[in-house]
Amino acid sequence: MTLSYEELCRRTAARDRSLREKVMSLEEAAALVPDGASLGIGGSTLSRTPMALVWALIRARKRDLVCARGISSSEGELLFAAGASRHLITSWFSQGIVWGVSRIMRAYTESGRARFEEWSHMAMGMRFRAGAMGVPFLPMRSMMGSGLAPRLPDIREIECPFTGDKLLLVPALNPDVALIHVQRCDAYGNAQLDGLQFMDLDLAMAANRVILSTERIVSNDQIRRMPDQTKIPFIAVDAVVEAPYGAAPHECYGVYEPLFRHLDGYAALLRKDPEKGAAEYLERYFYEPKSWTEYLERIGLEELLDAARRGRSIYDD
Amino acid sequence: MTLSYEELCRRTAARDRSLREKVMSLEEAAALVPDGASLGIGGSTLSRTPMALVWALIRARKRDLVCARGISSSEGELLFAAGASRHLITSWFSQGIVWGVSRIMRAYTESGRARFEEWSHMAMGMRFRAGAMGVPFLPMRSMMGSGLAPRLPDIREIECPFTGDKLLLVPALNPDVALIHVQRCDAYGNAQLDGLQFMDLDLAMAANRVILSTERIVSNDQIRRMPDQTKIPFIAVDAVVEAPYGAAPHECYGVYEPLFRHLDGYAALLRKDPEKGAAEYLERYFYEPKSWTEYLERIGLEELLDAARRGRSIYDD
Amino acid sequence: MTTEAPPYTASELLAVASARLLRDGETVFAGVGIPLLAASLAQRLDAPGLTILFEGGTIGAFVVPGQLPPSTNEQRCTRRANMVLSSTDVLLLLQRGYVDVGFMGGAQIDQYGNLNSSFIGDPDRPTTRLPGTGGGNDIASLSRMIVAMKHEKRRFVEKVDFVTSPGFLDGGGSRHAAGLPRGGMFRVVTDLGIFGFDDKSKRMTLLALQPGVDVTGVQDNTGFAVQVAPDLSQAPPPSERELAVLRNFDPDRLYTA
Amino acid sequence: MTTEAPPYTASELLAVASARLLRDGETVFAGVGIPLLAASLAQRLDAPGLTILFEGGTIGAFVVPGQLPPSTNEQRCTRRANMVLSSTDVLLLLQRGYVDVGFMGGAQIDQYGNLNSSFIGDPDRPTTRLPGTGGGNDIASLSRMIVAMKHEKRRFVEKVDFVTSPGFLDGGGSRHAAGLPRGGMFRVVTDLGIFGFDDKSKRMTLLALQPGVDVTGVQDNTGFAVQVAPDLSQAPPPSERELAVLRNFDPDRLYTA
Repeated sequence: MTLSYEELCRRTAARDRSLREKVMSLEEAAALVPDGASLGIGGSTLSRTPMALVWALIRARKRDLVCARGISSSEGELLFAAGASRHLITSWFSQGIVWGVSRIMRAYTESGRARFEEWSHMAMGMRFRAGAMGVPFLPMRSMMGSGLAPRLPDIREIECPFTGDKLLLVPALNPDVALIHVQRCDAYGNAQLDGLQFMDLDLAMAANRVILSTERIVSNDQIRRMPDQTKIPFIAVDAVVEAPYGAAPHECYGVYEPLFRHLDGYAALLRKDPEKGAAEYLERYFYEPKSWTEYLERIGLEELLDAARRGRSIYDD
Repeated sequence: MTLSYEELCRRTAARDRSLREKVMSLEEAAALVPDGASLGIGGSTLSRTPMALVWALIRARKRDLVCARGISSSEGELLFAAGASRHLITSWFSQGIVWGVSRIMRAYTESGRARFEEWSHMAMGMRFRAGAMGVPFLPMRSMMGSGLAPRLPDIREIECPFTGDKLLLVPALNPDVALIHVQRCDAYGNAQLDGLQFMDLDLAMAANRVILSTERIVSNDQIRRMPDQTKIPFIAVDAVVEAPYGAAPHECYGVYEPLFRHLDGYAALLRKDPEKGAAEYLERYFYEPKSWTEYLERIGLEELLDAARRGRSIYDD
Repeated sequence: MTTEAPPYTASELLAVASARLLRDGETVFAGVGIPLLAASLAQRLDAPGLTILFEGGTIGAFVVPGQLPPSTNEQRCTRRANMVLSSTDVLLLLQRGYVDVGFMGGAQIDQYGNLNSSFIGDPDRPTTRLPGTGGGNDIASLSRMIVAMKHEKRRFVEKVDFVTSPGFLDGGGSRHAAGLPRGGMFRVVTDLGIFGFDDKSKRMTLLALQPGVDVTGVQDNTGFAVQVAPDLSQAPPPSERELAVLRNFDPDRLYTA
Repeated sequence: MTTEAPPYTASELLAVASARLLRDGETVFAGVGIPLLAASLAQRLDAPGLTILFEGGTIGAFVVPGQLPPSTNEQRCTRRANMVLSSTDVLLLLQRGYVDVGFMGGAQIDQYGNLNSSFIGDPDRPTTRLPGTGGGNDIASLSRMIVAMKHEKRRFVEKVDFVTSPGFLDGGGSRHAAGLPRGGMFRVVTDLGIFGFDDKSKRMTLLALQPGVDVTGVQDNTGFAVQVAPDLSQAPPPSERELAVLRNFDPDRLYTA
């Protein structure tokens, strides 16, 4: 994913960064992602995962996506199981600690069918930040001495020219496309995020193309009443998709918490037989539904309402 | 200002970072700053300048302060004129473009009585950011080829080990003390800033001690209702001073705009005879007043009210 | 080693024993599971001013009893916290020197406190691929560490299959020489004992025995020769008060099954 | 050179002539003074979709007529903007390649478009210490530049006393060789003419004359031999509409005295 500086800037200059409407459907957004593209996936673990966009990519039968995310959960399992990706770059990968070690992750990595490229969480952050800053690397002080660094491509240990300290230089990560789910943005892509931001702001500026999914689209006037709440600028955004519950069954800060019962059911299904279970889940929730709304209907309104009640409670006294 | 990593961490570990009240007077806060200390000054040009803290330092007759700020205005002129500082590290230094080239800056620098160490604005930002990140340097792509880099201490041009690009490495700036003015914070130092942030968040994390002045102190409960609005964490703050109009005659975003008439008067006074004019201004506004409130009385209530009306208007429809 | 079943689970013992190691006013970077639970417990007991950081991006957290998060990346970690910031920036606090104690669990540990959460067996052909480091490597590289884990022979090995999070590496000065001048293992808390590390050799050393456990019991469950401190002590069992507060935090036994 | 006084000031001519160079949909990083004014003017005329960035930390600004900021660091720059961010991060947009045009004034410029805003005379013993670069060096190093300045012989010199903001340095490929592969001078707009730069030599070249000015008038006020483009053209004077909108922006002549 390392581009020359000239090529990185050429790609950015070639994008239409003007103040223009860019609202489209999940299917149209998925069409912007070619097979083999490198993807940066926003959110972390069970939070603000751009699930509706991942759902659309899997339904579009994408192949060979190289995916990068700070911490990866069930979206990563499904990208492997659906055959959409065979290479995930992340710091931690399983559905979540409470459900144990991912059997899908194990099945694909232990058999060599897919690759789990492991960097420390801070290293993932430094790589996105370097990409956002337009520099080829950033220095950091962890991962040295461990078994991680020697297994990684494109990493350098140096002696600091100022202090003589040993430092690790990690390379910029500039994904072809970033997928980010937000609470609200306008039709131009000005996004205002609440609560946990994870690495999404750096990811958005690092990527060569940004696709936003949003719980709701608001007016540009509303955005401009609080410009200091805008966290991703329209100049960096190429597509906006309105997808309510767009992170379900994961959470969206202040809007809904994780849909725990659904996640427990998913885990139980995969525990029996990871590959058959994942195939069954994909069929039922990803391939059969005619629309995102039907996907949500299959999850069930009761779950959605309960998750929303818990989600909004973060603001209760 | 470059410390070894071990020394930087030793100083941080030695600070009491616990959740404790740290409210004090301007005079008590000034006493935390020793002669010869390196200072990071928050805000930029005429915005959120920690004027009340600068006022307290000058009244306490501090000497040999080495001051760093992204862009410097009249606070820098007064630090020179009062003999509190003979070394300013910044990217631009004059009262403001509309008042022309600073005659005080010229008088002190051209006579060699004080030093104006010039870095690009982005380089100042990279230096504070490196300091905040706990790394000895950050790479950047400007200042090369110009006359600036050769005149600067501690700067390295390298060939990127990843790409072969020419890059400039700028050293971390970890000031002994940061002075930052905010709209509101709690008694522990959790600060919530509105509008323009400039380099204050990196400066706060880079410094070895942080002194906040604030328009008003709010409860910790209020801060914790919107934790994603907290921009400076209490663990980084060593002192909190409540100082209404604490940036006057400069602006505080959303609270008051610059006090233009006062600034015009100040400029006119210095235009006649920079040194005599500055001495006269310091006597009248810095040394004679018994309190910060008397300083504000001398500026005049009409100016204060007008500036507040204009300041709050940023939120009007 | 006694056989009578104690009135608490092994996880509860880990949580209580490690909570006692946290001091009021300290800043602790806590992982999910026992560490999150133990830090929250300490906050409600003798360390009300304990500053808890979470990897998802939280400073000064106060987890609500009965509302434990599934990881340290969900909104439950932030309710009524002092500050929410990016994951990258909260991890950078470790590097900047703001964190007193790093606190996490582990799958496999060796005599020098190196932790493995990546591969069981040959990393190129692992018998088990584990979930990986997360922020573990960053925390272990940049802070003084407390590790809480169940004590089993297969988990306490002479040399880990893979160093995911560095302890003292090969012991002696090897950690410092690797570019890690700060931090290192401080305590390992298990259901059998509490361990420190020898100042010189950096080998794991048994400091205290958990209730009803003797040195033989520890050695039998450890894959390397257990060093015993001359002043070996006996850890007091969890008190009623400690267990009551703990169970109030995790009524569904999410972390303390 | 004509002597009759035109119905506009030199500053107004600069603002109007440079505003015409900005295209709808472009992203422009504008300095305070004429650049801020000209960019705002273009936004109200033929480039409503012009994205204006300010150094203080503003993306997609819309300055309110009659409420010009004293610098690009005050709240007036942000009213109803699309985004407010840190100064460091807005400057990094230049480095990341997001900015089409950099737009600033200058105190002294040379035949290769190098700008000096630091020292008049010997930098170690300057006759005049100027305010310095601000973000000027960053903007000039990382974007395609438009410079608007008054045309005086002492300001248009063969070689600047000091290179604060790089143009093409010594011409030819010297800018690229110095580590600046991108950007460079595009246009210099003065009250006498509009200049471009020769593709090969990178020398300043007169492309168009301002109303009532001839080549001799330009040469008489320039400290180096003026290269004239073969297709030298005549810049149209400011229109009534342009001046009306401009004066509405700056009724107090803050920037256009």
